[in-house]
Amino acid sequence: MRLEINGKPEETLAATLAELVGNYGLEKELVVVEVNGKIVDREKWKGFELENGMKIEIVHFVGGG
Amino acid sequence: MRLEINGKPEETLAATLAELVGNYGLEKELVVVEVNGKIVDREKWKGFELENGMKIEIVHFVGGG
Amino acid sequence: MRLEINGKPEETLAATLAELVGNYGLEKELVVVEVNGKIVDREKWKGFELENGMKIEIVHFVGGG
Amino acid sequence: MRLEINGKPEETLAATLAELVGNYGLEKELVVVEVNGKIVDREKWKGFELENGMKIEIVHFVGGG
Amino acid sequence: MNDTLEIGGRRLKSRFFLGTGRYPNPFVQNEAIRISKSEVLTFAIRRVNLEAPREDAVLQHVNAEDFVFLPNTSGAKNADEAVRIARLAKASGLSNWIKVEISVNANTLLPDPVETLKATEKLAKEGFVVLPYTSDDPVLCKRLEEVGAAAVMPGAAPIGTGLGILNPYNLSLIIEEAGVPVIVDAGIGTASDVVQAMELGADGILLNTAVAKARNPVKMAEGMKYAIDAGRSAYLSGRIPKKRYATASSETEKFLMQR
Amino acid sequence: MNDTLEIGGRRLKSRFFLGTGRYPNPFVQNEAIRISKSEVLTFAIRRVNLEAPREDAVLQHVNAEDFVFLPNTSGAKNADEAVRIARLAKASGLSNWIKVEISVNANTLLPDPVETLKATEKLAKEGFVVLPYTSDDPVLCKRLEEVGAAAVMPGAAPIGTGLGILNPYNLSLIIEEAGVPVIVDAGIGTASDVVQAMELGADGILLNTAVAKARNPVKMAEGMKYAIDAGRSAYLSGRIPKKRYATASSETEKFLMQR
Amino acid sequence: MNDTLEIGGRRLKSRFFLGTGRYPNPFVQNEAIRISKSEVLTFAIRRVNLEAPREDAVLQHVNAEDFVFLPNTSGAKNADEAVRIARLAKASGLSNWIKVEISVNANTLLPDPVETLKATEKLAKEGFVVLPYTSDDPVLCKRLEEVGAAAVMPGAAPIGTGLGILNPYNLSLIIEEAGVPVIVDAGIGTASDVVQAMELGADGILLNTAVAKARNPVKMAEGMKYAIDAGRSAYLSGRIPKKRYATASSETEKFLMQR
Amino acid sequence: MNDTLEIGGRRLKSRFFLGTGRYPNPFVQNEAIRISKSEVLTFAIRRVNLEAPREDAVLQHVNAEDFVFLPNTSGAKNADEAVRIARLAKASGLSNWIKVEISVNANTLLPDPVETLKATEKLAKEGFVVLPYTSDDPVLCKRLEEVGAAAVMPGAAPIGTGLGILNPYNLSLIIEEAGVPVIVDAGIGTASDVVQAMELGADGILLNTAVAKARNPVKMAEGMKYAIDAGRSAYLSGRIPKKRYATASSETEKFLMQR
Repeated sequence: MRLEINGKPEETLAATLAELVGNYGLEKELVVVEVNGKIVDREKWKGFELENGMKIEIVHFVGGG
Repeated sequence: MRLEINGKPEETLAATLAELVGNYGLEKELVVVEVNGKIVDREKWKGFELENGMKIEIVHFVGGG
Repeated sequence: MRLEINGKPEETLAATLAELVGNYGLEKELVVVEVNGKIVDREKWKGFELENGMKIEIVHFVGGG
Repeated sequence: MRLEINGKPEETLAATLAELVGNYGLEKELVVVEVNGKIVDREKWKGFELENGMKIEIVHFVGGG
Repeated sequence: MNDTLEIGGRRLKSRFFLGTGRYPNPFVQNEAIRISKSEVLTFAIRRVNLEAPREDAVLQHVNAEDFVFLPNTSGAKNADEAVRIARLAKASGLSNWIKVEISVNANTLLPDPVETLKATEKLAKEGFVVLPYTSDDPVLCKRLEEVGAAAVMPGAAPIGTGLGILNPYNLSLIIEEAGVPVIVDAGIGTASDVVQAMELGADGILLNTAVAKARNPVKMAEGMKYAIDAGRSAYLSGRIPKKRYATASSETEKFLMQR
Repeated sequence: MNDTLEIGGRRLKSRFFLGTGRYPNPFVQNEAIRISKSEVLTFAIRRVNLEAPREDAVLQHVNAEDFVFLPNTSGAKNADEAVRIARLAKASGLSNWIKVEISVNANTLLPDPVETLKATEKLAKEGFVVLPYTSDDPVLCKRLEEVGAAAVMPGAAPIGTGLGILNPYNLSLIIEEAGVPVIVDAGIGTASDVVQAMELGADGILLNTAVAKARNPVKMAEGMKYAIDAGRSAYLSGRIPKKRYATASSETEKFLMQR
Repeated sequence: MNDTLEIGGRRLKSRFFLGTGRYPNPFVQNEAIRISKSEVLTFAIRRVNLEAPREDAVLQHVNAEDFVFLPNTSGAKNADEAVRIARLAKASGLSNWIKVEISVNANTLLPDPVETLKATEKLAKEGFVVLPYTSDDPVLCKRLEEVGAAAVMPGAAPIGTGLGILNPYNLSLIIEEAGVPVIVDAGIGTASDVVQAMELGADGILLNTAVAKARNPVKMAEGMKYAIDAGRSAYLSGRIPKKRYATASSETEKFLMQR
Repeated sequence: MNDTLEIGGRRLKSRFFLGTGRYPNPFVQNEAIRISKSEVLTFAIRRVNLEAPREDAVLQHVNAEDFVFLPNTSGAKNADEAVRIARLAKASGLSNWIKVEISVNANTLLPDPVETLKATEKLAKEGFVVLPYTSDDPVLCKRLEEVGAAAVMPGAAPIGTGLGILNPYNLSLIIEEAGVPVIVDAGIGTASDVVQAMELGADGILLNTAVAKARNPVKMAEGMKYAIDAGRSAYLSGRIPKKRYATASSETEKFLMQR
């Protein structure tokens, strides 16, 4: 399935958001996920089914002033 | 007839804007007149009939920075 | 005997510098004494005999910046 | 004859200060001459006879702030 | 030289904009205006005093043909009031120039950025030549230009304080980025403030109190005119760089004491 | 008005003293001198270059009658050397004025207070009109006056740095206490520095590098002349006081929106 | 003494807010944070690098319990983008504080007044504790307070310039009129800048580059901590007035030489 | 760290020299001294008041062992008077340190350069540890070092004015060229003045009025102590350079809105 993740086109076999995040080894990391401009809370990741063409943002805290 | 002129209630016998301005000796002065929030050009003063309760502003240039 | 002490004329019965300083109750204080422009060390006070007209300065530390 | 002129050793055939200055084409220029640390006025140049080893300074005005 | 300034299609020889408030009397005011060689004069719009209708109509003292009139919107507390005053000024037929001046704070009389931006945009669309009095916020000044300001007029300091250029750095940023003339307005105290602004590259200066309330307004007006010329000349002449260590101005050779 | 400056019995119309070093060429120098309207020009004394005796005699380019010549003692490292140079300068018959300039530090060229004081006293006794270049130490400036200086010339900043008035407070103290004219000498970078000094009450300005090394020396000379006039006018006009809070310059009554 | 600062219901002992960007390495960063005694740390929100997902997650280096996290909206060019970033930050569950930072100019990174005002109002309504980074325009700062800012954070100078407090006067006006804490943000270069801001009455300082890019970041963090204490103490102690003339600090009687 | 200061063979942990004049009362003075952690205290020498011989002997309030005493020569109008006072101070057996302070101007109390130089040379030859209070003339400061000063103490501004560092440039030159410690003495008004001096590389600060006459002397003494630490730390840490344009402190990649 084809998604846009963090601005780049990506192919994935993940069926849910949880799987997708897991594929990046981020399930335990402090990341926040946005799908098509809407934030999806962590507890909803498991049940959240991915669809072709979804725009996904996976963000985290970095150094800043 | 009762008007509000420059924020104050005033009694006048003037029938037109031209007469009113004339009563103050301002017909030749560089003044601008607003009636109920709308500017009335000098050439229209003669034909402009006053009505009870009209809000009239007569303004001019003063020193400023 | 007549002396000038700290810029003022003074009468004294003291015969030595030690007595003079003692009369002011300053024997134990941290004061320095100058006679006719020369410093007289504390140990010499006892043997230092006063003479009429001597100019004596008795000074100490005060607050300063 | 050997002189020191403006800090440098110089050989000259000039017998007087006037001749020396003339050799440099400076007789009409606004220069001031010092011999062995003493200023020699222009009118005295003719009569001023040079002697071996004299220290001579020939100075003028230059740009300055 | 013909180092002129153009605003709203009008070419100006003088870079000195002078206000008309607070002079001891009309004679001194006119002398100050004359000696200043200013071509742009600012005014305010007020209600005629109906008890004495002919009084303090400032224009009876100046010859209208010789100047560009720059009425201000002083007294306006928001964009709508400023627009209303601007239209009244324009209706006089004297000028389509307007100085947008919108303030809510009586202590500082500092301009309101949001309302000033709104009024500038609206009046520019209506065809006014708009010169907004603004804070020295470089982003705001750029925004004002984008919505149609014919020039931007950042304040040096609050009106009448005489504190001079409080933030030369911001002023220089504004000038660097501006696509329209930058006129430094308000807060000028004395001639050196004017020179400093012009040296930074300001296109002109608008001041009032510094002249009108000086002990000798006419002489100060003359001083300010010289200051504009001094600052402009210095700006155009390319000043020497600042250096930490000295460089001799006198020749550095042929010293008398050299060996 | 006849606001003139008197030094050593000589009455001067111009308060601008100009140096003659470091110009790109004699033509530019003379143009700068002409436009500056300066009446006092400084020079240095150096050995004639005997390989090319006629060269760089700066005086061939200026008309001696029109100016007061102020030779300096640059190159002197102590009072004796300064006195020697001063006597040579005087012997030229051109001038009995002398700028005492004694420096030991090649980095800063700052004047030596002790030697400057000695040389000033000696030369004043010999009948010179002595204008010492000094630090901005108010006590030293007073001492120089007491030993016979015709004017004192505190530096704004080290020679050629263009750093401007490093210590306006000291300068104002010097002016306040001075019984002789105070000429600010050295360190000027641009027109605003000149105006600031004149506003503080300085009687005149001596500068060189700021004009000679500007990108356009002639235009900068003109700017500096305007700056002297601007600063002097402002000083004489009585500037407005600085205030923390604003005061409207436009009329504060009869607002359109008043109820 | 318990001279604490309260923002958004949280009581802070330290008035030093520290940024987490640009340190040479995490160890130095943590040492600087530790010695600074800061309780508020700022962060940015960025996309995870999917090529190296675990990298530069700054939080793995700091103990979350000990601090208030203040994420910023850097990268936002308008209010909508800022709001979007703020919601993502809040969704992390770490903090409902947000530093609104909206810039369109890459040269200056100065905040956009209009968009900053919009974003602050929207986010405050959504229940965020909003600390907007703003220009030092006193009117704008008051507006930000009125739309719900928990504190206002005027810049001393543009981010990373180290130019210090460009306009102490404006800062003092902002502080004087503020009904919420004033945190000076951005442009700090060294300890004296911090002390100056605190002496003017600022409630706190937010800085990053001045520590992170100092030659010795840890020692500079310590210096900044002392600077906060120094400035706050001086502010609370009531400094002596500035006077033009001297007053002896030593006793002025009983001089040895008195007659 | 052991960043100590050595003067006259004595190693000092504190760089804060405190004066003992003008405190509201001895208790406040001792509290201020205690919290300041100063190791060097200044005093004046005066005639005992023979009407009340035991009064205001300041030393009865401080524990002599804990401090280095630095008596001053205040009241001296020339070198001879200063030498006389210095000898009396030394004869007390408390200290062979002396602060040379020679002033003739009652308005400014500024030091006389010539007499200060004379007295410093004479006293250094007699074996005193001489710390002259001097103007900020870099040439004079170097001269004082050459004649034997153990440290030089240029004034920031006249005594008791609180005007702060009037000429940071001169101070930095003095520090740059000094072969002995530079202690900034007099004119300090508040903590930021202290930090500025220390950031310029001053080795220490001597102040009195700024603490003694603050509304809260004890708290101000604490603030000054922090200021010394802040300025010294910043000086040692290598501040960031000042830049005209901004540099982001937050990461400049992986922006959310990037395409």
